[in-house]
Amino acid sequence: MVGIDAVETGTKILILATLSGGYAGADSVGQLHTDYAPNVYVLPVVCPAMFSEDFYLRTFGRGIDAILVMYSGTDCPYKGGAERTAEIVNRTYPLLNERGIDPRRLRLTAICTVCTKAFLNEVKQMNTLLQDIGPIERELNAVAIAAAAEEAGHPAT
Amino acid sequence: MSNRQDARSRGQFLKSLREKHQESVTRTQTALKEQNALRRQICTVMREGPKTIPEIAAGTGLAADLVLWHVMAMKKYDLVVESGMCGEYYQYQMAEDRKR
Amino acid sequence: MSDQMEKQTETGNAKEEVRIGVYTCKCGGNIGDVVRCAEVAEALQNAPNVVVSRTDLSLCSDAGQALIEEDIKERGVNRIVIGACAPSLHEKTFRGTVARAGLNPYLYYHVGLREQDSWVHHDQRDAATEKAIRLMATGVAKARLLEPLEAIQLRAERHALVIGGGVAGLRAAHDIARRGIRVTLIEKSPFLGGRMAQLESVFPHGADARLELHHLIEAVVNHPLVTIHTGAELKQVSGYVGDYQVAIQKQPRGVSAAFDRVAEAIAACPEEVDDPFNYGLTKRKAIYRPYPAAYPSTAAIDWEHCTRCGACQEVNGDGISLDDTPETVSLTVGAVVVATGFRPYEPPTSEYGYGTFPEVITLPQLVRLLALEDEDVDQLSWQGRPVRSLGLIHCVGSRQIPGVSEPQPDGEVNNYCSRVCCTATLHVANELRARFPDLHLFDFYEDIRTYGRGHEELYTRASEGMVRFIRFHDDEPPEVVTAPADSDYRLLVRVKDTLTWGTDVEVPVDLVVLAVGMMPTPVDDLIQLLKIARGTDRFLLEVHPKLRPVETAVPGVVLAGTAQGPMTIQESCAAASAAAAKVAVLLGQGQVELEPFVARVDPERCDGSGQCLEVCRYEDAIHLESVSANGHTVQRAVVSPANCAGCGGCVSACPNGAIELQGWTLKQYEAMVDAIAAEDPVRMEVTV
Amino acid sequence: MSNSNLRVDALVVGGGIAGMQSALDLADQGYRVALVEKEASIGGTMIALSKVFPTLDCCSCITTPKMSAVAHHKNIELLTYCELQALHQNEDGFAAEIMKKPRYVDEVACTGCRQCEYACPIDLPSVFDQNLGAYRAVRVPFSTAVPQKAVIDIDHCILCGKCERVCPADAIDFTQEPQRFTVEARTIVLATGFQMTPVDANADYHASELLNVVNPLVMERLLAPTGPYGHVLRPSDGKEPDSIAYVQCAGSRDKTLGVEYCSRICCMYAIKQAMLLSGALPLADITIYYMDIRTFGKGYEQFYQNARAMGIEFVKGKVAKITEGEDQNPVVRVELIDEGSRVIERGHDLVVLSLGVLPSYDPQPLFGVQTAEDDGFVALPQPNMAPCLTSQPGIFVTGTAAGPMDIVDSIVMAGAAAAEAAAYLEGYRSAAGGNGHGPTETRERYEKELLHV
Repeated sequence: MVGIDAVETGTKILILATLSGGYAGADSVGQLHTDYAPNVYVLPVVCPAMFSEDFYLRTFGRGIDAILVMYSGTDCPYKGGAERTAEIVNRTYPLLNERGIDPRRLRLTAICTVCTKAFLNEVKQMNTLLQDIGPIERELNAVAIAAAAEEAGHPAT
Repeated sequence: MSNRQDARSRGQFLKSLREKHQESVTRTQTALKEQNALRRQICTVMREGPKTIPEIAAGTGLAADLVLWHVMAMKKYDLVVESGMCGEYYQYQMAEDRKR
Repeated sequence: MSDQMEKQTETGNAKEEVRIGVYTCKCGGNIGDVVRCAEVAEALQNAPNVVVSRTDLSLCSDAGQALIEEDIKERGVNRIVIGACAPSLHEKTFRGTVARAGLNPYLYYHVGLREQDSWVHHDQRDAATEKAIRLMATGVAKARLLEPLEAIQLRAERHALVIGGGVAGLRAAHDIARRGIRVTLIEKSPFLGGRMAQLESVFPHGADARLELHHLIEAVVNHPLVTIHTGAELKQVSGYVGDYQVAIQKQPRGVSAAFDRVAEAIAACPEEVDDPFNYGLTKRKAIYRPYPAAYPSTAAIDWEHCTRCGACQEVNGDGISLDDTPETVSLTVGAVVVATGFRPYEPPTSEYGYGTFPEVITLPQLVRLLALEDEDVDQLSWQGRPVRSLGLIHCVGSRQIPGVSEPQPDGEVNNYCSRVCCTATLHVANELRARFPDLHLFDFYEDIRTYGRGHEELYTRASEGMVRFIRFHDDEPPEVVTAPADSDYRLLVRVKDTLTWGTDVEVPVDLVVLAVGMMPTPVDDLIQLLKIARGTDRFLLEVHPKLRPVETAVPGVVLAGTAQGPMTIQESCAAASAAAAKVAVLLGQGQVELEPFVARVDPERCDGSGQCLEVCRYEDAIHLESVSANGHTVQRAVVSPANCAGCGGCVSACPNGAIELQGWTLKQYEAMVDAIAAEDPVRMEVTV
Repeated sequence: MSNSNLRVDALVVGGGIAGMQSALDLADQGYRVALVEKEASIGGTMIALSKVFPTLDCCSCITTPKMSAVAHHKNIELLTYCELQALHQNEDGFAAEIMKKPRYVDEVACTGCRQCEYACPIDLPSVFDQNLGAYRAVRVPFSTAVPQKAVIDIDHCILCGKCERVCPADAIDFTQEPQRFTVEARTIVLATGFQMTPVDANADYHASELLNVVNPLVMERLLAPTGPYGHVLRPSDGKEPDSIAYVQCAGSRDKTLGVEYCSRICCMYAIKQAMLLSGALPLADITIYYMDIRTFGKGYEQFYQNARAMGIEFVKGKVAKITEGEDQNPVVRVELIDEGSRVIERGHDLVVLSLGVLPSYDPQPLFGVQTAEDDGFVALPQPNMAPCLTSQPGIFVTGTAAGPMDIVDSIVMAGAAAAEAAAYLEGYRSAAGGNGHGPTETRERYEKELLHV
């Protein structure tokens, strides 16, 4: 099972999940009593458009191995929220590359309130990837990246 | 009113109340005596060590369902504790024995 | 009794000290059977600022809540972290608890330990316990940074919009209006009544369907607080609970109320189309009235099929207009009731021979057929041929099996029970028996689900009335095939009858009737407009079947009737009245409360660059104001809380970090991420 | 108690889930509500359940917040341990004569600490725990009771005074007498609930003699986290059962029992218990003997299919008889419907009879509300279009008083009853404003509505 392997590698996946989408979707998975790997931490967000590029950089810098942004996609209840989230995440990828972080560690995906299969699939895929590429420590010196993020200021271009 | 007077009038009141409810009080007192007798038997067997319900029933000669009820009653009010399992049965022992 | 651990806290310090109470709920075993809650409570006890950390069997119970209240009052706890079921279920409950104890209700954070931990890591108690500690630590990290907030009070428009003019919509409209709240009811078709108008009698007692419906329609249309728009659809929605601005598009009716030569106009119309009222059994014209007593009584033009040839106008040109354009009605409403109803399942071609053999029809079609048939006739006929033997097949389009049944366009099958079809089928079977004594009736079923009051009697009556019941297994459904050439009958129903040792049975029939299930009326537009959600069964989704059974996750949008799932007429009416009660709760007092989770600008850090305005898509939510600072006039962003949707898009746009989303600040997120990332989430260094 | 005379808008009779929800839905609209409950705590049958279908939420998590909300609502006057003794109709609505039974405990002073309960020497079979466990002659009714106050069972008290001596709040008060007062209300919601078919209704099942043939509420308590044994054990000897069977329609769809109707909830509670059992006892075999599986509600069919996939055995068969085999194991004699009524006998460790739903209260004498001749539940003059109306204008019915229904349907119907009662009250309110109809006219309008909506 992916679950047990993931715990062994000691990796952590942060899920930023919208209250109207991914967070409710994660609750639906719970209501179905379907097990998944316990290295997953879901934080509720109103809309991930509030996070800028350097938030993601800093989060990786803190030692989080992967971030899944589970937004509401076309079901986003906020005008322009989904588009803006996608723009910011897309702008973050080259910044990750620059810093030697595998950009696959950051993933944006639309999860609806009952997208239980999709949720489980995302978790599983990310854990498979992490087994492949290992913890983020291998890729960066956490202090350096935090400093770089500060230096780069905002918005990074 | 002093505490003593208070206590005395309360005592008198309880007495009159006891007279009023004489029938149910007597009935319950009799039941309590029976209950205490049963509990003595059950506890005597349980003091030997952790026991399952059928073991206590065999030791006391009481019906297993009756033993179960009394053991669960004592368990609810912390007089008896569960201590492991033996086959398909849980074992129970006196809480004070457990502490020792 | 709760396990309790308390620790000594330093005294002194005049400035408000953050004193956090941490509560890990066992949820009656739902959490406690997997997560070792006492261990979690003990671990959190050691976190900075935590004054008390407890675990309880059921924190949401009165005693559990009293525990929290007491800690606030007696121990000076001023931040609360609760780990329990999903916040969607009990966040409001505990906010009430906190407020009752005299603490600002927003100084509380809820961690979902059940749906996101114990229920998804059953077999990994150690990992689940460790995860619970970490999740609770994120709560504590956030709690340290919580600030008191005030809910936003807004005037609520005492006016509700009801979408759908079927029995549920009408019932909801009636109850809201009787409660003294204005109602606008919109119906997509030109006539009220919905699916109920297509019924003749209502099971189980056989009440006259249209008579009962018309009493309700009369009560609704005559109520002074109700406005009705037929041919109307919702096109635009903006705003929030208490103050939704809606735009309704009304199709022209084409026929004026004064027009009194309807019959002639209908006769003159050359366009014949399948009559949806009779499920295609008959034809009607492009100018029509579905049935004589339809409301409104004025005929309407079916624009989809009208060629604008003008033949109807030649009867009397004054009453008919073929070139009116749609009209838009704009209004402000405080709440929306979605009562968009169901449509019968349409079997794909060849399911049980449907669409292949003309002798296979659906139950709704049979109901119309019986209505059209002369009452005195004692022999049922279909397409001019006598029906001597009739087979009824249950669960068509219901209780489908993935991988076996043909999926809907979304790839899912209808794995639900449609609830009404068993009783509806037996109700019709009994009517067939009464009207056509010689008709042979065969009923092919998996389970007979006559669950309601008076329903089982219909089953008993059908059994006693010589309806032959033949039970099949879901993995071996009946087959409908052409009868051999030498047979007197058109079709055969082939099935293994499990009631007789699985004997292969071939039943010759003249007509097969498919008891089709319910599917929701397609309302994709509405789902988009209102931002409401669908369940996996495609019906509209309630927040929780017991806690908030008629409410959607969108404040002020409630559900009524079969838009939410299969229901009988009785159940639709009850659900509609319950929806009306929720509307009355929201709007009855003329005021609603909004969550204070809106953007806030720190004027010290704002440099007036206006980048927040560029990303904000909400009208008047944020604007620049001129203020004087140090003798200069400068621009500063200002948020209008009532118009701010609270999405936080401006937060990431601000180059100075001058905007925060109240209740969900970036600092709080960073503290939470720290707790997740830290080696020891409890004793990690606190940077405030 | 200060409410010697209480004036409210609505009187809700019954503090189970339906009554609580109706009270909340009215109180949230701003109406004053009195909720009268005969037991010492609200919560009804629901609060004794383990988990609830189809979400498998812990039952207490759904019920206790509602109990708490009722107790704390500023518009609700909660009257527990009260019996309605007479009802009068007048120009202005109804006047209900209420008797509050003595708790022998000062409700204001009692903190629910249960020290009295621990001190009391009398152990009695706990009705809340279906007599499986014990409680004391003085007790807080159950762990999540609302109000969380002790009550003395005077019929089983020996007046030893131990409770009085240990009570830190000085709350024990043997001087209490029944109190009588009147509640005036303009409208009434009846939410008097149901009772289960007696476990021995079908004599062939021998449930009164066989200790291991139990009613489903026994299993609810065995499965509940606060249950009497702390585990699922059978009542004859505390054995962890290895084989458990359910007999469906044990109290319904049976002319000989006088219950011809389907009780609507039994299929789902049996499947739910079966699923919970397979979680609690992973090695146990669980069999459900049934005639038709009626999982008709939202999400219910999927629930049933999940149970099948989990390995719970569904046997289409009619249980004709239950006898006792070796080791007090019940033996069921089953006619297998799928096999041409072949008869088999199978032994199980424990058998649960899926009993049906019966009316528990006849509102005719006090309320003048008619009941149906065939099933005894409250008669519904407008069953399709206005299912909460009764034969009495101004009196509405909700929940299982109106027929068997599950919790989801009861809660929805409770909202509907609140809507009806609110509309009725508005008739008065607009009368006060001068442009509506008066009380008499309101009632007349409803009389008309009993015929036409």
